[in-house]
Amino acid sequence: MHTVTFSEATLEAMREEMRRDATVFLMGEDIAKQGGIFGQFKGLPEEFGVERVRDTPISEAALVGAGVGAALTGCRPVVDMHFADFITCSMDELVNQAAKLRAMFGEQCVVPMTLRAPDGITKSAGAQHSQSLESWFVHTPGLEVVVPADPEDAKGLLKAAIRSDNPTLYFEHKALFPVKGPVPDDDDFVVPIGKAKPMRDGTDVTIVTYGITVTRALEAAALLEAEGIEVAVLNLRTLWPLDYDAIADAAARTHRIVVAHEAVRVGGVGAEIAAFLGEQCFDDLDGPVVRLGAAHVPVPFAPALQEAMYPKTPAIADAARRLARREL
Amino acid sequence: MHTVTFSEATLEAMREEMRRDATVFLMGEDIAKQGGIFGQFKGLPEEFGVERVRDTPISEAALVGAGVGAALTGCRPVVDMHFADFITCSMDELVNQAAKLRAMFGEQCVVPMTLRAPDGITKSAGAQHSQSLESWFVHTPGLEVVVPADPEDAKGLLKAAIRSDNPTLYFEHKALFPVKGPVPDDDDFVVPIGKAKPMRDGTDVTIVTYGITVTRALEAAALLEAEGIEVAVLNLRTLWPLDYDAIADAAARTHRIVVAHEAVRVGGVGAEIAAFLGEQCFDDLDGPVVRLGAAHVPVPFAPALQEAMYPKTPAIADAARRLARREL
Amino acid sequence: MATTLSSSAGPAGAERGLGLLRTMVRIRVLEEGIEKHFLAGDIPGFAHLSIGQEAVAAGTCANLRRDDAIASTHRGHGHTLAKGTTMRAMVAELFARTTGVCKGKGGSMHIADFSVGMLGANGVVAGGFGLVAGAALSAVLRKTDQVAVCFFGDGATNRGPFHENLNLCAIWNLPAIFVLENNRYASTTSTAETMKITDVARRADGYGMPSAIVDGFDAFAVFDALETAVARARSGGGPTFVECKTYRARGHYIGDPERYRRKTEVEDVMSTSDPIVRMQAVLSDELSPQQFEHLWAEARDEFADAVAFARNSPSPEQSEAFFGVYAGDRDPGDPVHRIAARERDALLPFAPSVGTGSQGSGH
Amino acid sequence: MATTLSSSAGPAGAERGLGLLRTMVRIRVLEEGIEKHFLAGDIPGFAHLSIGQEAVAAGTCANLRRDDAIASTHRGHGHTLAKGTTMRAMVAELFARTTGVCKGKGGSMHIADFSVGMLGANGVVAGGFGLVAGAALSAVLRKTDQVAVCFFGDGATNRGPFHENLNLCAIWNLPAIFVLENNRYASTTSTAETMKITDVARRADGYGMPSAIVDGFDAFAVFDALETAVARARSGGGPTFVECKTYRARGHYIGDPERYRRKTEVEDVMSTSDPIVRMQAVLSDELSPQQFEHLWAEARDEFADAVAFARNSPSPEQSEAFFGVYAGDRDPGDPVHRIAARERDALLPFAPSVGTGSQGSGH
Ligand SMILES: Cc1ncc(C[n+]2csc(CCOP(=O)(O)OP(=O)(O)O)c2C)c(N)n1
Ligand SMILES: Cc1ncc(C[n+]2csc(CCOP(=O)(O)OP(=O)(O)O)c2C)c(N)n1
Ligand SMILES: [Mg+2]
Ligand SMILES: [Mg+2]
Repeated sequence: MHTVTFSEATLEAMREEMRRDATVFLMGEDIAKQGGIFGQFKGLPEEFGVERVRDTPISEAALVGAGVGAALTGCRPVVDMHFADFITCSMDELVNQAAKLRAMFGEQCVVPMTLRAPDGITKSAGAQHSQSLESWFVHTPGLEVVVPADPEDAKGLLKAAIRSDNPTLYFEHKALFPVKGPVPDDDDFVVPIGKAKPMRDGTDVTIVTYGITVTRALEAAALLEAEGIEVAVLNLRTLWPLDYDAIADAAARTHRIVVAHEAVRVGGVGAEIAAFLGEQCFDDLDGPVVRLGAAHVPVPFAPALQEAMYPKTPAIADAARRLARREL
Repeated sequence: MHTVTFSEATLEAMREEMRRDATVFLMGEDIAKQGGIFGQFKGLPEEFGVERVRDTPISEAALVGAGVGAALTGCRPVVDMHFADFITCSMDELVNQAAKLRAMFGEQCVVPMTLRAPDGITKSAGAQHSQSLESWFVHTPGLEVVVPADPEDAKGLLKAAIRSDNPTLYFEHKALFPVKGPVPDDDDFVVPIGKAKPMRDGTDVTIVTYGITVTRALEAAALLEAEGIEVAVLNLRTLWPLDYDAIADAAARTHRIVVAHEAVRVGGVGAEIAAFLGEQCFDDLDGPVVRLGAAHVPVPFAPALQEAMYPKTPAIADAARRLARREL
Repeated sequence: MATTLSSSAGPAGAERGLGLLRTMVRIRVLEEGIEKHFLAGDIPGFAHLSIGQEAVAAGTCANLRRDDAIASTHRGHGHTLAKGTTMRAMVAELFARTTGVCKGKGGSMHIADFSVGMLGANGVVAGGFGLVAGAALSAVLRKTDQVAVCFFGDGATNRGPFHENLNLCAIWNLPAIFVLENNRYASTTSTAETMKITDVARRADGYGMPSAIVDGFDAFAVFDALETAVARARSGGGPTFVECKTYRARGHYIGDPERYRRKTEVEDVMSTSDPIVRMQAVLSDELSPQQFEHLWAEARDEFADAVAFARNSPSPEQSEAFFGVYAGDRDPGDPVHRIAARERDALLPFAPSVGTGSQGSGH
Repeated sequence: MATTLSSSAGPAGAERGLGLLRTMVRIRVLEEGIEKHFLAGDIPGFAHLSIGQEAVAAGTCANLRRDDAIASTHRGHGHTLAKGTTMRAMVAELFARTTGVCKGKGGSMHIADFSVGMLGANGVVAGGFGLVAGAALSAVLRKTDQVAVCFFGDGATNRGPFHENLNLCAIWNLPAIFVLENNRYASTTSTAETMKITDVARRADGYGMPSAIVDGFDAFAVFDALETAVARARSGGGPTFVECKTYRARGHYIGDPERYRRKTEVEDVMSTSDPIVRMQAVLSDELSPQQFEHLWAEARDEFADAVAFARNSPSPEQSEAFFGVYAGDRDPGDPVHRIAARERDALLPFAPSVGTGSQGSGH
């Protein structure tokens, strides 16, 4: 194990995979010259050259489209979306091409493309630079969706995404980049796509979550431990294919579930999880599945407003506490 | 009341609203010269002229973008997306502009734009012409989403969408266009956005659904009636704002709920409904909320495959039957 | 872009002409057959014919190697056949059979054949630009001398991806070739309504990309323009834009009422410009009427054989609907397989049995 | 596009010059102030300065009526001020106060002022093209003689919406004007890397749209080009493309390390081209140094007043976060209000109290 920031963990993943496989390349806007907005590309052009680490024009549709074309013809492109919000500018390429080609073409091809998409709410970036859009893509057959919660996930999931033969969306929360944590030393360490990770055990409630909200859930669990409430935290890591077995297992063990994320609550991934629990684990549940997510509003600019409209540690702790105390 | 096809009902709505309000106009690809793929624009250019019924280049991003611009400056544009699948080509304009501008700009403006989007599975149109994408937009704050189930809905919801000061997505199932049904004669008949419509009562189970699946649910209910099972059917009509009260009411009355739609089941609108029920109506539920939706695959071309991967009357009837018989 | 010596000259030219003619005749026979079988209900979905435009497919693909890539459009039968896909694999696909090149999952609008570098027809207008830019980029990164060709219509040139990808190919000097089939219409809408310019090739100037405008009814002219463009791309000289002036002699889709143009317009164009008639005229000194007839007969036999093959092929098992999406989904150990199997188990019991006949109709 | 008589000539020209200079000075003072307050932590979010580019905003907006529309970019302070928004309303917005023109919900990247036809800065590069096409279409449909102007950068011209909307405006002959601020960079990336052409105006040819290329440091030159373009648009003559050659004298955002260019490059350009210095030189026969100084002092006072106004204004109530999205959401009878109120009730009890200071930093 060694300790690195989330940003460095992604860099390690890129470096190792680019060394390992000459068909891996990276393209995006403003990634080469200053190392990326979050330092997440530092040193890559120096090591791999500007042929394999490409600054591009502002042409998101072309980047993803060309990513698909390169993936169809023997390369493993990693396309940086700059901000996840701009996936909207290449939605057709992602949804109608990347996701569908293998199925439509009768399995003649694979589309081993990775899309890196810095997302989430931070620093009053405003409505057009703060979204968490993963739910759309869980609903889109043909795509894989992964969301790292810490440096270990960041490295292991990025490597897994690059090695995957499926088009994979990798959502990395902007506020996580400077966060430090341990990462295994093994060059072949990958986090398997499709498997959730229990972050802590507990008998009273499980908080099912992913991405930056894992940290908030762990904080909430620590708060409640002081109150004598034992809270388990499940880090989903992958949103598609979703680890339904691990979720069902949590229901079987704690019978009470909170699902939390920073994305909009309505229609969020939490809805899929809660719906699954209500359908497949009905008899295991001793109380309602409580969903927490951002309010159904574009993220406001003013810091006071921004901080009011999505769930952080206190809201998560409150839900878990009330569920544990049978107040819900 | 008079009887018209779904397609004619939309035509009546367009005609009445265009006569009533000179700022209403329509644009889209190939709408004027042949009356639209489903005859849904027939006669409009003749009555309102090609200034207000505009054939456009194949430029979806510009159409929606210009729709937003026109809506911001005093018009009520109706933009036809040709096939709902091509919303992906104007996703940024819809999600990052139309949906957000009012909120970001501190309520200085309204965006009274209607997007018409023929959607759904029919006639082996294949993966890129068969999607039902409404779930994405329920998850997108700032948009309204309506889905007519029959000619009455078609007319009343389209008029409501055009009159609404919010950007509204109007999903019209391609297979519904030729379907006939009664429509009120009143020129000012509108279906209120945000209110569901009970289509039939029943005491054993409620099928909560919308769009073309309402017909399938009604067929299922008729089948089960013969078996002595009383099935209520709730037609949501609007998906955002969702009529949570009507859904809660159904749970309070029948305690057993099936949610069905043609969109992909995973992460579909059914997940939101089931999650809501599990959270807010936990004590009212006597059994799991059963969700039906399309399989998590791009819609295949071969008729035999296409017909296998989404729920029609038999699957819906089976779920309701088993729920009513306490087999679930 | 001028070619000094036309490829139509001399005996080599005659042989080339024969090859081009054979391809055009095969496309014509295939598409007339598709039309017939579509109307008879054998072919589900949508189908768009390229009758009148065969010279573009033939003249272009005659310059390509099997390992070069093409991306096509909703109107892709000609490109696919010209690139080397067999009629059997195509017709079986259109008939939605397991022996189809996409196992019946694609159909006319999504036909693809990776064994010959055909990256797919595309149901999204302008969907091919990105695929070609990427295939060309991939060729550079993998250090091969492959080239990638994008076929597209005039209508597609009004979409954003046209702009973004042509610029990308230009600045990166990629081995991509953009072959515009300007057939005067996008569905019901004429180019005069959708652009102020008459030569779309002018748009290439805005990317600093060289361009050529050719008579798209003349397979030799297309061949020559592509020969230059392919040579440039293969030798590292970057992309080229080739505008082929052509005409769609059939409706936009099979069943199109064609109210946007007069019948006589079609007759006028085809009476003087039919690319097959023109090529036969050019070759009439070298080939006898019997030889021409032989070409047609061969093509008709090939088509009849393909139809028989398709008819004798099975429709896919309905359980196939749930697999073949993710790379791992046939592997019982893969998480995505388990999810797919559960979906199959939930829906398959209710699947209506569907005959092999068509549910199709025009769109 | 040539203007026969420069608008800089004669006494009328001097008065015009003074007006343009005043606007440019106000923009400069505003942006230098924003820079200071951003670094001091008073302004959250991102902020992008247009220092060096003031002549474009000034020369363009001097031709516009209050009821004409503009759409701006992430670099929109100059456009907004030049179109008529008060410094108070702008600074209060940047400080995230209720008295801001967007009630503190927009900030620098999403500032808008519908009372003066300013349809918004935009956090999406190329987000303005559609808005302007639509505003221009709306003017035609509502039978007014309003025009709509789109400001955008060189980087934005590589995005699809540029292509689609310019073509749309051209074919429909809409009263739209496209004002390109070619400042040589898109963030870290120079135009030489993202396009093969040096004059982006060539792209306008591909839409059959007339264009002009002007010295974007010369407010008179911009004014003249826009005068012609606005007259054309207002009289039904259709759209015009105006490329202003200019330069961004600051980093892409406040805090940009600017490793992609040398400090001396900026100094070189600004030492000869600063649009304010140049205008002062042009006007030096007509105006005394004291008169120039007076302009600056006035602008500084205006800015100081705006900062005081902003500081004395309240931050929004946190419950405001849940409303103002849908037209009906403040109406207790509206379905969407009830949903919003429930969300407020669920989340507001846990909202951390946040000071009025900045959480901001460069991006
Ligand atoms: C993005 C998108 N918009 C609209 C359509 C519907 N559509 C299919 S083909 C077509 C016309 C295409 O015209 P052109 O590019 O000239 O090709 P042609 O049909 O003439 O071969 C249209 C509008 C589509 N398939 N994709
Ligand atoms: C669609 C989109 N892609 C990327 C970005 C990130 N971004 C913000 S400004 C910018 C550069 C814009 O360059 P240009 O259009 O030349 O305007 P300038 O900054 O020079 O004024 C980029 C890449 C964005 N905001 N939107
Ligand atoms: Mg065409
Ligand atoms: Mg720039």
